[in-house]
Amino acid sequence: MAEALLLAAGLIFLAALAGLYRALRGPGAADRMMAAQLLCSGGIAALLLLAAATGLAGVVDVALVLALLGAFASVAFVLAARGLGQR
Amino acid sequence: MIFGVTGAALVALGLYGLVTQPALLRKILAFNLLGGGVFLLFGVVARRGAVADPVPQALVITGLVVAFAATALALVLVLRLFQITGAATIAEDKTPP
Amino acid sequence: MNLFLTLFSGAAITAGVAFFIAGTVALLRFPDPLSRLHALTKADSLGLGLIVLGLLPWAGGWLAALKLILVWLLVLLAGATATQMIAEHIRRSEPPP
Amino acid sequence: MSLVLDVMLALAVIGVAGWTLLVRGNFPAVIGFVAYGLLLALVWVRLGAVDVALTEAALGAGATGVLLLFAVVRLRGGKAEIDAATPSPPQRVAAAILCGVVGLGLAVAMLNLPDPAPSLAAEATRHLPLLGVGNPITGVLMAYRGLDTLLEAVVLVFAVLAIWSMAPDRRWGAIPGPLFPVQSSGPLSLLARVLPPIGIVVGIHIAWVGADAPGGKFQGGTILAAMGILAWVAGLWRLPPVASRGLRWAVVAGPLVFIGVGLLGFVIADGFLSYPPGFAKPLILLIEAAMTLSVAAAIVLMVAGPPERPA
Repeated sequence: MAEALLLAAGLIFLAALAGLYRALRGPGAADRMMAAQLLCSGGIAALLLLAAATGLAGVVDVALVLALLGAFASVAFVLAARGLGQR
Repeated sequence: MIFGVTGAALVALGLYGLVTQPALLRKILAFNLLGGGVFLLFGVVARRGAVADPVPQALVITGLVVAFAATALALVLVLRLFQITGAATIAEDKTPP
Repeated sequence: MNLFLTLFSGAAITAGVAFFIAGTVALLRFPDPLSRLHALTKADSLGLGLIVLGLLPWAGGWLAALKLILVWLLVLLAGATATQMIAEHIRRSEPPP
Repeated sequence: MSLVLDVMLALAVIGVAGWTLLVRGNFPAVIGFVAYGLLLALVWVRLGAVDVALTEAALGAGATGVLLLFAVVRLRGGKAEIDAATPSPPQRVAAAILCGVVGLGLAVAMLNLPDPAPSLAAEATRHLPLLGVGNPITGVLMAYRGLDTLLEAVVLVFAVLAIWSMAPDRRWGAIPGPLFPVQSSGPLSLLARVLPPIGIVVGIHIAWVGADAPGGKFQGGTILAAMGILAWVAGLWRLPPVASRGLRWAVVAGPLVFIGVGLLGFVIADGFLSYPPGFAKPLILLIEAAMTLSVAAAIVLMVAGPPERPA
């Protein structure tokens, strides 16, 4: 059971890495933002699977924090690309 | 033990970036990479006993927060330098002030 | 009952993983940023949803299951917002094809 | 299978770190650095240190990303001087060799550490029931090494003061950070209206649960700070001027309560920062609550930067 979950976590992580590799090389800033977002949601999925596989306390909280702040990082990227606020 | 070697590699990468990167912002980024590597070494050492040793982990948590404070201060100093001299790097000062 | 649950969650997680991989393939193959963005967000939100669905029976208690669903809903909210903002950014920075 | 996962994770962390160093342009480098923080949080979960993973995730995604992005936006330009200061290839090769040797030495040291791993885990967990705290890391942070945590709380206050001291004299007491236009509609204003309430509940939950499970004041404070920054960036919350009493009290509340309870130790227990046997947990929770507030305020002020705009 745990092995299967770890396998699933590994596959998702591999998918997120492949996306990360391609998108980080991508020319536009938008590609890189997508990479960060994909890595964030892939990381959350892998964490949830790890939580179920290892039963460590608090791992779901880490996923919760990532879910909460992942959006925040992407928003910050877009704002930065647009030039933040006026002086 | 993989993460022990990872920590060492991160320290090497961070040090390289710190030494060769001309732009100050990139130096600060490299310094944080270095910090991450050192904390990773703490984590690996903490993990070696039968049960995880809480003392190094507590030190790493404190370290992470202080590293953030140091990064914030360093960035403000770089911004001030940029506002005054218009340069985001510490080149040898060829022109007298 | 237990066998059915195992089969159910196995199928759900496998489907979830498949969607993640589909999302990544979309990111690699699609020509223009907007279509990539569209496919990417759809795939990983749905992928995560299926994985959460698959993990619900093993979450241990109703509260833990609710927390998993909360994580998924947050990712949906976050994904939607970030995607729209990135799309805005793409629209503004590049002329429409 | 877990070995394969660890190797992939390790290679990913080193790859992203290398990419962050070598990529042209500050903006992609910062995105790479945030990805690096995310991967480190995963590594910490694999190492079983969930408290540290929480801190890394909260700080990396929440506060450090925004801080660096502010700097990147304001540091545009200055290209000419950077090229002049770029070291020549032979220097770079020499630096690479030096760093390689340092890394190798560390790796060798890590591979043959002393065999009976010296560990304080036993002592730490033995005294936990006396404190009424379940999480050994909170026990270490608040009781065994309470002085460290107190000094660190003071360091945060000093960092905020140092950042404020960078302001020009005529701007002293003004409002820190740039002005963000109010986002009347659109995705950002939706997020800034929906996320903070959830974030505040999650932040307080994580600060509260820290007594018995992974969590604590630093992680909770960082999440609250991130929500504050989100509301500020979306123009929904105006930062108070630096001179405002409330703001200053919020920043120093944590250390003051910590010192107060420490001094109380002389009276009701046997020394500075020691807790009376039966009464430790309420005191610890009191300190944690005040510290969560101060950490959140300090992080928001550090991200906002020195005072810039007149009140």
